Amino acid sequence: MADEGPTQTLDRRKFLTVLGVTGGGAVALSGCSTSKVEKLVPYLVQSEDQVPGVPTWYASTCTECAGGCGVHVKTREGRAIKLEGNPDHPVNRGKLCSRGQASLQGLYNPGRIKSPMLRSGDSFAEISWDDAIARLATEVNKAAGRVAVLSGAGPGTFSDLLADWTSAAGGTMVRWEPIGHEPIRAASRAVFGIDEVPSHNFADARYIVSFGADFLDGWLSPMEDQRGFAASHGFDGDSARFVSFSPRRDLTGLNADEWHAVAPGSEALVALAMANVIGGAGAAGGSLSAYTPEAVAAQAGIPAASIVRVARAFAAARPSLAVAGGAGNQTRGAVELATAVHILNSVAGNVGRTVLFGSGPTLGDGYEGLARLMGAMDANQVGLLLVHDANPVYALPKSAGFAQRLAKVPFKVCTSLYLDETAAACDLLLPNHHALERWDDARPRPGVVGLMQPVMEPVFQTRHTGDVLLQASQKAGGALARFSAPSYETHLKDAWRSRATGDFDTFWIEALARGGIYPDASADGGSAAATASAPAAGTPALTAALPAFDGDGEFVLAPYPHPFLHDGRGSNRPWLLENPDPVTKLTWHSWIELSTATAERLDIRRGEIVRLISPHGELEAPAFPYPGLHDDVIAAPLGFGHTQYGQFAKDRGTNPLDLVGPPGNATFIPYVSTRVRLEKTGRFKELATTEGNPRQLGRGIAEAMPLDAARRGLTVRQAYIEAGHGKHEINTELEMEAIQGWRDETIEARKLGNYATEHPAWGMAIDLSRCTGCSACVTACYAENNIPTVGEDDVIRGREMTWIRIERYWEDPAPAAHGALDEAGGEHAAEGVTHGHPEARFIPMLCQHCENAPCEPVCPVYAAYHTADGLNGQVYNRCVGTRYCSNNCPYKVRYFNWYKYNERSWPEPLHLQLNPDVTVRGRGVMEKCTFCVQRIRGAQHQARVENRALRDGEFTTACAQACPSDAIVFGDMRDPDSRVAQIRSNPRGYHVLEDTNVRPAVTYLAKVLHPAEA
Amino acid sequence: MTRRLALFVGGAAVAGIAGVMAFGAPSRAQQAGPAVADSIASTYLAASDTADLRGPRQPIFFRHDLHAGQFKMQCQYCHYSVNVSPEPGIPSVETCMGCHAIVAGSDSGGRAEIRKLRQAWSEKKPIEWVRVHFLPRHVHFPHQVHVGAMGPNACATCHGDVSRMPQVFKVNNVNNMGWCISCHVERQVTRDCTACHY
Amino acid sequence: MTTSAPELPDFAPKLRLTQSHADVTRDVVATLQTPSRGYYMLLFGAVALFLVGLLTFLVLVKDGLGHAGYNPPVMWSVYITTFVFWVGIGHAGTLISAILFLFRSPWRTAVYRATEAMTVFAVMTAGLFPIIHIGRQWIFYWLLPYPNARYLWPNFKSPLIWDVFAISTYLTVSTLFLIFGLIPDVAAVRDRVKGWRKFIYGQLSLGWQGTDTQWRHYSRAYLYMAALATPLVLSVHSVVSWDFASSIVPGWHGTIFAPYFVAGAIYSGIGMVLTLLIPLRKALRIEHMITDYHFDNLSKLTLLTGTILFYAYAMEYFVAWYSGNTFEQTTFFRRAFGPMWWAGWTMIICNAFVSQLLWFRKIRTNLTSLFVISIFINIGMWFERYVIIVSSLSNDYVPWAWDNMNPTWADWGILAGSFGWFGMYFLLFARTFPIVAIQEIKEMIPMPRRRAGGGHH
Amino acid sequence: MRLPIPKRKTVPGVLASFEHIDAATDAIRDLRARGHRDLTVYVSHPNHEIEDAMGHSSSPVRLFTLIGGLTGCAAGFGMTIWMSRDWPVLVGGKPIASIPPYVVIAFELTILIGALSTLFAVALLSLLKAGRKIAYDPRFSDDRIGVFVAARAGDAGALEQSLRAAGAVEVTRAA
Repeated sequence: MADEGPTQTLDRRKFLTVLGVTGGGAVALSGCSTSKVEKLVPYLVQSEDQVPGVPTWYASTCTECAGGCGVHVKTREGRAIKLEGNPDHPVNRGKLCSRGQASLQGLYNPGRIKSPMLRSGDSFAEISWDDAIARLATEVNKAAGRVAVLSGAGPGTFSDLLADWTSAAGGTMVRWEPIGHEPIRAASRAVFGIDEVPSHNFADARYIVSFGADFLDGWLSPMEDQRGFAASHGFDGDSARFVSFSPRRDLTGLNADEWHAVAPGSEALVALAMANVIGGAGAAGGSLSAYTPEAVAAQAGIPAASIVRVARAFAAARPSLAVAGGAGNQTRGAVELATAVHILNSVAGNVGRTVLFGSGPTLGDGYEGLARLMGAMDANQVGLLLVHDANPVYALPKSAGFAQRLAKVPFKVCTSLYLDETAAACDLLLPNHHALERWDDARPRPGVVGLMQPVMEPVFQTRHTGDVLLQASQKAGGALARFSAPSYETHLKDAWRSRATGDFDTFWIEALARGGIYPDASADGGSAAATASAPAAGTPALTAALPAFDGDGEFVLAPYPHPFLHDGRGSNRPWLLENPDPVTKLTWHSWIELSTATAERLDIRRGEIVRLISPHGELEAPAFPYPGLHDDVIAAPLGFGHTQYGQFAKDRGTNPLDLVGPPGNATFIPYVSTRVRLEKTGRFKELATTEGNPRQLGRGIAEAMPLDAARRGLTVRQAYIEAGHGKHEINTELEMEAIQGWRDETIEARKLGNYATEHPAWGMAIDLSRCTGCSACVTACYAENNIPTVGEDDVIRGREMTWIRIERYWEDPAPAAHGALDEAGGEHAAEGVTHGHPEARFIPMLCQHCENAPCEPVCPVYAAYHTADGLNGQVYNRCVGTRYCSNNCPYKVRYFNWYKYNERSWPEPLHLQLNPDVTVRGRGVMEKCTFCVQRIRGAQHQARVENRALRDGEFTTACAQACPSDAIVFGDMRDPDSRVAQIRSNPRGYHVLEDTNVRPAVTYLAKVLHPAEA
Repeated sequence: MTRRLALFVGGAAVAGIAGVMAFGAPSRAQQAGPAVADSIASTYLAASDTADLRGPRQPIFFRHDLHAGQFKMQCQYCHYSVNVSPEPGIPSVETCMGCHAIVAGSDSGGRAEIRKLRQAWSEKKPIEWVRVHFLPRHVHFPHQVHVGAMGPNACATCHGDVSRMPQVFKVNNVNNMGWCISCHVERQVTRDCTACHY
Repeated sequence: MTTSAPELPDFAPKLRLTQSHADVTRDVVATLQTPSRGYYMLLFGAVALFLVGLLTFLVLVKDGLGHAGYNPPVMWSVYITTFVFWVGIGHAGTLISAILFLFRSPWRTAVYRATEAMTVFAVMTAGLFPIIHIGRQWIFYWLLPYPNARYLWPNFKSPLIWDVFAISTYLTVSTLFLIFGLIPDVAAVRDRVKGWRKFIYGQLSLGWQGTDTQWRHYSRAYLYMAALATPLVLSVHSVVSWDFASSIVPGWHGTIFAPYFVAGAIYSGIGMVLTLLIPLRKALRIEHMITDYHFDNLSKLTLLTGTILFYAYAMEYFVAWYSGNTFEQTTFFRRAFGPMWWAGWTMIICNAFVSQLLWFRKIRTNLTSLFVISIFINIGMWFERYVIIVSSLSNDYVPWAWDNMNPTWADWGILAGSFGWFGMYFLLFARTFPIVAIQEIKEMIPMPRRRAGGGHH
Repeated sequence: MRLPIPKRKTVPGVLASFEHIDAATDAIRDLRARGHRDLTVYVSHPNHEIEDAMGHSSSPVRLFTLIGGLTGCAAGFGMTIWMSRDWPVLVGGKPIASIPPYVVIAFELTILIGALSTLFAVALLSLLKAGRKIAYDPRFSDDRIGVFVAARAGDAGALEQSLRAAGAVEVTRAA
């Protein structure tokens, strides 16, 4: 599985034809239907790096968000079949989030534009690339200097080329990212005089306070931040404390040790109050005096004592880290909030230690630029608009009126891969290559340049926009004639020559092999480049007050970016739609959240369809009463309600942006700026949720123990007993002895055939103190194991096929979790660590590969059985589908093919993503987690060919590979030196449902509850 | 009097015996047939004759009996990935052209076939061979491991003596699980289901 | 020479054994005459229902089981429910024909043929369900231990394989038992009819003539068959109960299951017997052969088994509480007060409580009330299985996986089809073969004698 | 399918039919006392008095039942244990060949083969007399009792006389 540097050129690869031997794989699991004639299609030219049956890995860069993670693309027979993180890359260290992995479904998306198209009336007509480019050239000339370009923010060689090209064409270019964090940059300007979004070092922070920064839902640099957070907050002898102040408790909030539901918009005040408490160490100290905890507490609606307590602890812990500003609470006061937090950080002396300037992402021109462009469009100053890598028609609030202005532009060109809302409104569609099909690079941050290369033949008749521009330039002539590079590839190489040290070709090959150039990832948890300076804070004018909201509705509407769909760009990928939202566990459709108290008050039940009305529009969606929400707030996810964007996204749910007021003259989009009224419709919708009963009922499934107990190395059971809760017990000592005796006997009676000899014993360990519930493992499993997406209707009937699922339980804060009383008179003993709100426990649940698996003996045909190396094998082609195994599985981790999912889940060309090493299960058979047996066998075969023993960590399961928090470890339990064997001996280790004596191969390490400091 | 009764009994008896026999003698998977049926002494064969030969007719009448038999070429020369990959690998047209850019064939029949090959090369069209041996999709057969474990004449074990086949045909019922199992039992190697099924 | 009236046994008046042998033959053979329009309408209805089931099945085979209301974790529902229901129905027949034969209970003779037929057809129906409910119906035969090229054998540790053996054995034995008992009667019919029917019955009678030799072996063999069928009938539903009891699902994992299920089976079986016989005796005009006395006895059996069920229900709840096992407790609490409370209470009321009405003689002997009760029993026993299966599965160990299911058209379609399939066979049988055992009734009616008295008993 | 049934020749003799059970039994006893061994009695239902009169020993069927049952039991255990060891597959951490669950299979086969061999026995034993064609009357399956005595033409007359005297309501001669 080593990473091979690609050595052949694109024209070599042009001759590659997919080899029929293992091609597709999307064939129903049909007993022995091998009678049909099959063709063997060999390569015409054998390329060195394509061996049939053996994966080839290419290094590339993820373009799904601004993070710029390095990825390794696994290809088989010339098809990309999986994306994994690049272990050497400093940003993500070999990890990859759900969105990054799902870019594969962007590549093979049925909704892609298959060839250039020209508007004819209300529809589009396919045209040839030559005509398309000729047309572009003439239109550019016609527009004569009134050309405008709206492009995504991602900086890189292409972006530069585009900028050049635009200015040469005498036009203006705007780089815009829908969720662009402009407020933070504004604040940086105000406080430090630096126009930059800082990067954050969560790993070193000992105390983290978030004011609505959704850094675990994909904020600035998702993988980096999550990895850092896991490093500091996960228990490893000690763990950092994490407090969250925000109206809504998003996935980040659910991972907080303490959450305060502050009034929307009052976060800035709380931050300033904290700074005030810490004391005017910072230059801004003087102007803080207005913000006393008491005064702020009243406005924010939280106890003053809590502010004081948190502030003191925040100051005491060095370094600490305060973060603010996610789209989910981006009010009109967002800049003030970011400013306040900058001040708080500088007051606590975190700038330069955990808040790092000089290494943050650069995020384009922000909404300001877009607003300017819109003004120009309005004033008919734009003759030709080229939209690249942006979908403003969908991503902006309707009230911003982009669509109307777009209509005023005489000729509109779009290079989108998919027929999205913006593309649908354009005249000429020049579909770009997908990132995995094209040459490109990206500069997510100073010091890191990611390189992209075509890992396979383009799926459709698309063309690299770079090539399109160059060719159009030649046709257009004039000022554009100077763009004379024969192809974008050469242009890119030329652009890189400056970076080359020594011989360019070797440098280039190496860069391709590494997927770019970047500082080597250091071993420690530290993230960003250490070159960060510690600028002194200036004295900004502090005018923080509760921001204004349009409308007179009862509730403040808080649209927030969906962890997977983000601003809606993920909505055309079945993986992301079916993978439940980590917080609500809802799939496939939109919803609105209101606090449980509000729901009770208005007698609104789960799934009841309600109507939200704002001055700017109205929408209907099913209600989801959610305990983690401020009573005055209604939250709704972005990403749904597409009117275009392919079969999966189109007409799915509603878009809260329809209700949001226009940004006006704001320099950013104040998503949380509108009040809404709520009306009941009396109609209901069955929610497509994967949640059964969210309470553990004291069954000890997702266990936890207080920090001090963990520090003293207590086991879960001991911690319980200490806290005065005898753990519920079924087996007495005597019974345990009897069971042991019985076990010894049976083990002897098993030694027959394969079972007589020594084998590895595969096992897994999952650290719940690191798991944030981000669900990247789930997507990885879907990708690795050809798991079908069953769709909304079947999810409603609980038929989702998630081999690994993240269970999210609500726990009332256990007394054991309370810390000692603090000086404020036991104020927080009453409020509990989670401020009286239920504590969330995430636990990944997958097949436990029990030694005494109850599912095995009940199978009449041995389809479920135990392998000699400790796996709980499931033989699809032997399974007759009695489903008894599932009934008898205490963990309920077996999944049944109710329909011919194998025929309907991968509409062309999505089936090209299938992993040829894994059988695609047909209708009527049971399936489940196999511990990625195909990887185990693959590694064993490789070892045999090389005539050596397997090495620990030589391979791992897809979930463990992907986990950004590094919470999952897989390996041979029988090898005492293996990582998994060591982790399993951790005192926090326990087995779910241990009392059933099924002896699982999966060990969980109990979550660690960080008590409120005294 | 009770003739019908007798018939009834007879029926029952026969059925019973049949049943007993069924249990007594489990039918094992059929063993490998004669390795080669029609091997031909003369190298003189025209494409027109292929219809009479065993095995499916191929787009190009490629003579394993000449290449592997007479010229003693190693299987791995064409099936290049057989000892590194689960897939044996089908030679790219480039590989064929490696020789046939020069070698034009000794007899008219051969020349005709080689002309087809060269045409395919110039048209940049891969050749669509008709598949002879294949397993169901839910079976994974790692060639590299078997070749490694079974030594020089590993190939012949399943594919028969290809070097004497003018046109390749299926000698053994390799897509029958019994074929695999009987061999694994003989050699006392694993019979674990997930060795092949996953 | 003088002919004295034959001396009647003491239970004769209850059984109204007043006819002569000739009368018996005549009356029974009379039931085989051309049937009425009502019969044909019933038959048509049954066939129609069967076709509904067949159609549903074909859809399931085409698209997959998804059409049924399965909702994980509820992986078994209506089909297995109906399977157990029909197996249970079967038991009354064998009980009456075999066990009561060993007990020499006189009232069995008139009813046992009908009940035994019911048994065979019920088990035939049940036998379809293991095939219907599996995911890949076309390879159901993989459950049988037959020599194959894969060298594979089934897993005899699996309760489902026990089922395969138990059900097929039960079907074979009870079918042979029925046929065996029929032989002399078929011979009797053969000697009463003409033409092609004579030929058919002739073949079926296997050359029976009632010679002393034949009777000598016959009656012995019949005794042993009964002796074998008795443990069999008790075992079959025990094995079926172990499908559940040998799992670890809370609510299934109970040692009480075997006796509990057997009692329930007999209870439901007799319920079905009542449902069938009450109209049948009228339709076939054999009221003088199947009398109040029979129904009284059947009701007493019902009362007994119903009471055993009552005890079993109570005991389940007691054990759940007493065990202190939180999983069991949750399951049984939700069984009564969870989302499926209505089903739970249907089962308890229909089985435990309704059966208690039979303490009253008036109700026992009033056929209308008896018929109504029998309907309640059928419904109650179907729901018992539904509750045990669905409610237990819907909430077991991991709360996150809990979910409930609602049956769909596909479930109801198959259920209806099973009734059609059963009714079809039963109706055809009732018109083709003596539904009352001629020879055994005759056995109880002494033959005329020349000398008065001198009976041998 | 040809079964080893000998060519069936009609047996000469006298067929008497009775209405009264006691008459029939008396006649049978009388005939046996006078040395007639080859009697065939027809009756429509199992009748103890006739059995007593004929003085049959109890049927050997039970032997078949016993042997069948034991065979079944052995077959059950044999099959299950052999099959699970033929391809050892480990399930649920239980022994490869685990007796308790196999008891069920053994039991079922005991019953099955036991029952089959019982019926087989009946058929087989009845076959022993299948070789001869003996006169019959349909009324025997209704309410008459038939007694057939094999006899050479010479003795037939005397027999008819005695049977009538014994109370036969009808006597015919079969040749």
